[in-house]
Amino acid sequence: MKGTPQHVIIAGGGVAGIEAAGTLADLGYRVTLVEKGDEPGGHILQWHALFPDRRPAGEVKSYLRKRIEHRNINIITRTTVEKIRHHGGGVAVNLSGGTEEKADAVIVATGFELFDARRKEEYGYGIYDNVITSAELEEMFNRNRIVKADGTVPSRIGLIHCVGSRDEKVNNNHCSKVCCVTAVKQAIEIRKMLPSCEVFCFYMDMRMYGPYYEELYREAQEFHNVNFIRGKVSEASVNINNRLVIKVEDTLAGRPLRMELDIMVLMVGMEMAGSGMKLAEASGMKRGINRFLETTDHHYGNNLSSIKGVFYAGTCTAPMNITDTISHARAAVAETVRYLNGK
Amino acid sequence: MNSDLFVIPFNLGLYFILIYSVVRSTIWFRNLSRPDKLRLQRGFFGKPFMDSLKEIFMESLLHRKIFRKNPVLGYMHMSLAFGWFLLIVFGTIEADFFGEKHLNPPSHAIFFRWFNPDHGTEGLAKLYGFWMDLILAFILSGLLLAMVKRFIPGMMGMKKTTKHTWTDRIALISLWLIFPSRLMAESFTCGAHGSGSFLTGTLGSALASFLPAAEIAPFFWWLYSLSLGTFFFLLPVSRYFHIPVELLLIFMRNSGITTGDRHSSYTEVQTHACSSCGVCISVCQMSYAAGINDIQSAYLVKGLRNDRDIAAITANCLMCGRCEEVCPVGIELGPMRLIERRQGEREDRRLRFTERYELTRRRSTIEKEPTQSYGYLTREEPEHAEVLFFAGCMTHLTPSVIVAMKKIMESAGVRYRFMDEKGGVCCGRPLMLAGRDKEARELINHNSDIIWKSGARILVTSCPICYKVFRESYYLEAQVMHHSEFINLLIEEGSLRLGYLHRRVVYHDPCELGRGSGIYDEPRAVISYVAELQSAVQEGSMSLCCGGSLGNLTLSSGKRAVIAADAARTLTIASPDELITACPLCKKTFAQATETKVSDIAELVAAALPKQVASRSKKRPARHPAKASGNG
Amino acid sequence: MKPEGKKRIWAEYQKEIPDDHFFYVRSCIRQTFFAGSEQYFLKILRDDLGKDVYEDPRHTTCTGIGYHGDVVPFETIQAVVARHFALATEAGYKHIAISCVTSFGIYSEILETWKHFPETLERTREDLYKATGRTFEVPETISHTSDIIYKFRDEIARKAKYNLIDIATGKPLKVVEHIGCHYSKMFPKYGVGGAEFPHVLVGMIESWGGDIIDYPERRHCCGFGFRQYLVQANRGYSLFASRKKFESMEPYRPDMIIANCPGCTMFMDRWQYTIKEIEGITYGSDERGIPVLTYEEVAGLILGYNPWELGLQYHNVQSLQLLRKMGIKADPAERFLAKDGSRLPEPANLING
Amino acid sequence: MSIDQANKFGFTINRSRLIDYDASDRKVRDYITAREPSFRLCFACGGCTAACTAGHHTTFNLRRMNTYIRRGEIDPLREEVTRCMLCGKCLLVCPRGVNTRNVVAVAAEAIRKLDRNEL
Repeated sequence: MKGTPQHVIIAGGGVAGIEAAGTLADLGYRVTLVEKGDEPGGHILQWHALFPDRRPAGEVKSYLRKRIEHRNINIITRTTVEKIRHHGGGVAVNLSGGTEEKADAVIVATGFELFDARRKEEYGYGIYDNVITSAELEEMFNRNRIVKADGTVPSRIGLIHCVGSRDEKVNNNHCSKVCCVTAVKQAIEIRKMLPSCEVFCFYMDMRMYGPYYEELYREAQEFHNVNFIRGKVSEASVNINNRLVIKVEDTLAGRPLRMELDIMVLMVGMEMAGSGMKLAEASGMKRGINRFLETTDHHYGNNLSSIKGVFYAGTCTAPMNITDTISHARAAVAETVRYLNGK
Repeated sequence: MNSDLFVIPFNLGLYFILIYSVVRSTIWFRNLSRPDKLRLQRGFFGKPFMDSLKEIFMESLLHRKIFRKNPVLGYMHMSLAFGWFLLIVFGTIEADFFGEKHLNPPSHAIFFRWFNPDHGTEGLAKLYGFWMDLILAFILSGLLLAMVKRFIPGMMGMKKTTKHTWTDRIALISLWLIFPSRLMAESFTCGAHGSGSFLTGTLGSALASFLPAAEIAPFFWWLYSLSLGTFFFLLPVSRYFHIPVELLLIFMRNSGITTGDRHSSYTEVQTHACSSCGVCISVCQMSYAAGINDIQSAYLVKGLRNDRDIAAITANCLMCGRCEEVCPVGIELGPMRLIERRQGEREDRRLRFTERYELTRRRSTIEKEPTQSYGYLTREEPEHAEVLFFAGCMTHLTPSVIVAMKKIMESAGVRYRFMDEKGGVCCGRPLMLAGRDKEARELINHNSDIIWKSGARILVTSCPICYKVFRESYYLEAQVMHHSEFINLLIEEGSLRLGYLHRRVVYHDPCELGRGSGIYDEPRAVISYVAELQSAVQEGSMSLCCGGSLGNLTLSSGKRAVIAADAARTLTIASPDELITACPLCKKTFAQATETKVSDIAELVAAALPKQVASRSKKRPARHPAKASGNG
Repeated sequence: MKPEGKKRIWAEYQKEIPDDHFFYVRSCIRQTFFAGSEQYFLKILRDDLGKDVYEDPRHTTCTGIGYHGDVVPFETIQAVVARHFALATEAGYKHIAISCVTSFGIYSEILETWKHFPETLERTREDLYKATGRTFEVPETISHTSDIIYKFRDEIARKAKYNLIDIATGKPLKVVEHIGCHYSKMFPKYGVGGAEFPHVLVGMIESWGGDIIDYPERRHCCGFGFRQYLVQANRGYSLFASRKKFESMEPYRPDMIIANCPGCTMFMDRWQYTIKEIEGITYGSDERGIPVLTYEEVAGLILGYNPWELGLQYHNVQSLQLLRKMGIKADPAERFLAKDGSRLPEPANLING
Repeated sequence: MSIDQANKFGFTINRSRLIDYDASDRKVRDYITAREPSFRLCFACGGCTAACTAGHHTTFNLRRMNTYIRRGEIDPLREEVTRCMLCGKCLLVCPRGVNTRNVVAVAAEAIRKLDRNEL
């Protein structure tokens, strides 16, 4: 590269955005990373430990932090990219707050949002005291304290898979991929913290698709005595002791099952982020029927948008885990560089 | 003579053990079943008695079997047993011949030197004294070895020895003290009197040279008598009780008594005849391959003897039969274990009378005890067949074996019916191995019905597990053959034209076929006919178990894999092209444990068939292999 | 329980309930079994609230029982309902007030069908015209009669002579609310508060001073189910479903059940007797049964109408304790008096009679 | 309930098909898990049931039986467990290395003890 380095704007400072920024900066490009939150990091900031090996999330967090400590990277926080449009030979973006930024290319990494569990009304999230989400359980791990709303220690916890995923009733037919293994990871962590607490996973299919995920599942059964019941929980209510009562079909027994729980954890799935949706709307980026950004080809063009100079990285295109997100971000950089070199 | 009082412990012990033995034997005899009583009575006046004497001499005294297996161990046992025997026999002769009177109480023979301190300084007596010292030296050399074995088991080629109870320990100490104390007692007495031969005389004079021998001697005579007395008293409650009981066992066995399928006097005699030698532990694959060291037959027998809860021990055994093969006492360890596996047999027996009464009363209120029940099976009307082929449950998981058998039988023009082609009913052997004979009987009846109705002359099975139970527990007109036997028959008859495969193979004897049913030669004959058969490190009656055995109820898949890997390693040590077995279970187990190709004998033979099988078999008229079945 | 969570859901499921001018369509079984409920619904609306409710004697059954019993095809039931709409159109009414939850479900289903498949609406217009020569306008709103009482619950509360309060202790009565399945489970947006946490009866109970019981089997069907009940051999299912609910609510010691569906009221009341006969179990405190009331009856009680005029005595489970608790003076001896003062035969097998 | 009462209405109250986890008893499960820890490893693939010799003739279903054990549903288990022939074919199929044959054997033992009030 000669002269002034080319400039790439990255919309979204989560795992994908950070990895793309770091890689581009290493390659000598000037990067502007636009993050809507107070600091870059994304969802992982709330996480305590990561599957499949239950390593502390802090290890990956510090990797990501170091990744953007680079003089080529300019970070703008508390800002969103509102619109991307062509400008001369390059692109220009409108930022919230009314400013405009010009660049040679844009990588969209607006990521995902967790499904709003209140939309599954029958589970009573936001109504019953002890219905929480997987993200809230993770916060409990962070505080090293798993307790019911009244401060007492639970003796039975149920983890409900596929909340907001694979569910036409909430307009999500897609699988969020990571919830199954997250549930198994969290189940083990609960069992380790509270050995006398029974843990049940209610699943439709166990989608242990990644390396060492199936091993984790086996470990949960073999060494942690985590129980697995195949069936989607239909509804929850509370009984006179303020214990949750759930109904599910034990599909392996072919019979309905009722069980009391102290805490019900909803394994909330991934949805296209609202900010990303607005950006797509404003900029004319296509979205698939799953509402994630549609790439030009899901086999060999899965970082490419139909707009010249705009590339996609990470979970704005589909649910994925951290490993895949990082790979996807690096691939987005490769596509971007190829485009910039051809300019 | 006041100082003669020291004989009292010995006398008490001796009379105690004699009376005890008589009483115990009487009880055992009374508890025998009527047929067994008759067997024993007949045996007492016939050849079995002579056979038993011979066996007692060869095994209980000379320990021939152990000697063959392990000469040092054999010498140790022989020196102690045979040496002591000689000491008693020649001691008694010495006392009767050289003593004051010609019929003496046993104590006079045992303590001869005390009563005759000056004896044996010249002539025949001197020569005899030399002989007696030689016997004592013989025993002491064995004792030395025993001590070495006790503290350094590895030196004797022994891997493990069973753990001792405290009575065992005291008995052991008293046993160990007997001969050294006799040596010291005789030496001091000889030293004081200037008598004794090369051992007692030499040691005696040496000791007397600096010690007051006459004063010290009584102390050792007391010790000698006390250790004998203690040993006799502890004998019934220690592991050494096996010494007298073994004599009884030999006699019972030679009279034709067998273990059968329930607890009896005979199982009790066998229980007490076990010397806890630990040979069964050394050969156990569960021990040396899988590191499980608390379930071996020695522990089973010990648990039975001490009336412990042995449910876990009972279930956790491959039932391969290797221990029974090497048991120097000849205890029927397999059947003994099976008896213990029968539901509730043992747990009820352990209860006190009042508890048992209470239990029976409570249980009588339970309407239905859950037992296996196969009322759902429907009667079948099979077509007539000369030869009936029963693949067996496991063989259905190795379809290549079925295909091979079909090819072989078609090639030989055998008219057969495939009894369980669409899935059959289990033969019943696995249930028996789980201790559920009553339920097994239901399945046996079901299958027997089909076999009888088919009118088959030969029943061929591919599964050694089925084979064993067909032969032993089915009442059939048809001759039962394992497919290796059947293929051998077809080859001998000339109905099978086979080529020669230029492969070096090793053969693994399946437990149920080899040790279980005695079929060693036929498979080898078949294999040698089509390929080069290497010999295995451990084969025939000492062949290894693949680890997959249905005999074990509780062994984990991980441990099974370890045993399989170890066995496969041993079998393939000479790098054969192929590991051949004759059991679908062995095949599947080994297939996971070795890189070497694992095949069933039928597959090997099928590979040696000429290519155009189908067309030839059609042209040939059907043969009747049943004609040739007389030679089976 | 977080009340704000429920309020959020209730806010999401608000439907338009008109203020006045209702075309009333009645229920087959409510007018038969709980005649007082229907009568007092009209009376309260007209006399206490001053509303205009139009009844047309030519109005018929909606044939919902036949429809759910698989004997009336969907085309037919659309035509029957269209005829009701025609009557309303002819009378100049645009808001339908439906007394029956089954009918309400059918009206909802038909309106949704017409909305998504306009050709079915055209076909129905044609069918109706060919059969009767009538034409109709699709009504602007449909309301279940409980929706209407819900709308005016606070006005009723302001006029209340009694409250859902135990006058002896001053504590609210513990009330189980039961919503008919077809009220909102099929189309949550047609019900006040949706399907999971319906507000329609809860709102009334809260306004009138009672305490709601949210018990585990709250959502469960009463067991009516046409095919279950109509075939005698299937009634065991029906009975089983009711018992499941009773067992689930029993630990809360409820003072009464309020239902908004004629069938539910009927079955939750009658099955208590049947269960008593078959299993010897009587629910409720002191084994006096749990009174099952219609919301119209409860509104009538609140407004001070005579319980025997409301028809409370025609329930299998009698409400004497409940009335005492609320402080309503009603002479049990007058329960079965005819208008001329003569004694009517007393029903057998009353619970807590 | 007497026959008279059943006749009175022409119907009775249906029996519940519900597995009420809090009302059932998992002593049998605990007994089995303690003696055959590999039982935990079952992930209900049904390989055992597909291979089952007895299952060829009757409704015996080891996969479902495992579920009953886990849920504490003893009545159906009591029936199921009697149908197995203990042939051990399932052992060779199980992808998780569950000692399936022993699960049945121990389950039968546990039920016998349960019925005798000895569990």
